[in-house]
Amino acid sequence: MAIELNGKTYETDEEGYLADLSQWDEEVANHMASEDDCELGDEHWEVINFLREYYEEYQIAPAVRILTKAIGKKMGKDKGNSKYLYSLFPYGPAKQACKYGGLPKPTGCV
Amino acid sequence: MLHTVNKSPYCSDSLRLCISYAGKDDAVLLIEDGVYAAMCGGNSEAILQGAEVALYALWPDLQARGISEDKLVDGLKVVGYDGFVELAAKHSKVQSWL
Amino acid sequence: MKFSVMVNEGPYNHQASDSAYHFTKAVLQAGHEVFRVFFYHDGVNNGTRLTTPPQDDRNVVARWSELAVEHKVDLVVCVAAAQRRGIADADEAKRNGKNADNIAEGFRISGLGQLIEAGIVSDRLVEFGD
Amino acid sequence: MPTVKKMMYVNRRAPHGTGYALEGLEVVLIGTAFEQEVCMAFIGDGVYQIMQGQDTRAAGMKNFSPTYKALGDYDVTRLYVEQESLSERGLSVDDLMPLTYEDEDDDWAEKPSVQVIVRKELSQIMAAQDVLFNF
Repeated sequence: MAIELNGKTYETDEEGYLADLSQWDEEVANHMASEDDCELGDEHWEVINFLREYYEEYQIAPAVRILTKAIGKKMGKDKGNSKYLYSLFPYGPAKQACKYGGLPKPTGCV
Repeated sequence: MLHTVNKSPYCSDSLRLCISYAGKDDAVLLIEDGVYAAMCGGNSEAILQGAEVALYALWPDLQARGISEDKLVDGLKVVGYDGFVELAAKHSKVQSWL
Repeated sequence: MKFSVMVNEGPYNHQASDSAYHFTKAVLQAGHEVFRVFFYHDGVNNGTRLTTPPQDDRNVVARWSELAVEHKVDLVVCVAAAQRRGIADADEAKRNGKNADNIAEGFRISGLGQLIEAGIVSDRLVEFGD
Repeated sequence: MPTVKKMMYVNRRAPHGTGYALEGLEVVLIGTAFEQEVCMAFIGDGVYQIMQGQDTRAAGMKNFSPTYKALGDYDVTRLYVEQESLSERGLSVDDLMPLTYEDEDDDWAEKPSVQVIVRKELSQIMAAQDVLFNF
């Protein structure tokens, strides 16, 4: 499967995750979100950018509880809770935000 | 604690490490290629001689490797898998020196 | 007493799977319970039904399957390790867009949490590997 | 599962030649969801796992060494490194990554996670555990 966008081809897997993470850009993120009937606003981008920075530094996507803790520390308690994150990413912040953010697909562990 | 060692003492430091970690109430069980350490006359005998722990070797693995009972170092006991289970049950935990 | 066993190597190259099998059987024979056998690292390769050893050798995979069927032993293959090495059940194959699955009878694919749970719930965890 | 057990992850292998270290680290991270009392031990070649300056780009493999820096976030705060293993390999604590955690009970002060201790001491800590995982 693939996404065709602005003359570029982005290969994806069955669930729409990018095959080549280095291809990621904001356009493809917006496109993937729109496919899920989701429009990415500043609040979504705050989380996506945080995830991308976390991944850049540690080479893993953080577990949801680590994500909420870290977001709370950085952006305040009103955002550092799973209710807020699920309101932004109803399919689950780990899955959905990682997909839009160009992070690897969670293996489905635990 | 029960310790298991599954490597020949001639290719790995597992046995040496295991013996230096084992406390005096512990037991060490040699399995797989670890049973080569049970043969007398080799350099590994010195490692075992310094050990205060109870020493065991798994007989199916000894037999598979042609190590007969008369070639074993002194003080070493031979057990089967039933004995392995008994040792694991008797000690509070098992450390596998893989 | 409740035992769990961890297997870290695949069949035939390393004795670990054989040792783990004989140990698990001995645990059952002694009247203890086997809570789970967890396959990790290359140990996930014990869970493919495509294994076809020569007739004059033991069938490591079939032996584990028999244990699962006869004694209801829970054989769990780690999903993350299995994905890396191409071990899949029907769900995993579908999720990852593969056209075949190969999990052997009696094995199931699940997460690493199953290993930690085994460590918490069992009285003894015994590890076999390289 | 109300029980809290003392669990030690024993790391005795170098990081890139085999996959044990990477997959071992994955167990540690996933395991934190169960809120047990965990620690890690680095013995023998295991000390190479947390050596500074690992760069796998030219080797074409995933570099998971930065992931050890996330252990503090996951509340894995006790990383015991065996002194004898460091010495045998001509290493000192300065060759290791400066891994830290923030201490919740001390106004989130940043503290080192790595503790270099001698074998005798580490063997006592090992003996006090309930479950040992080896990778």
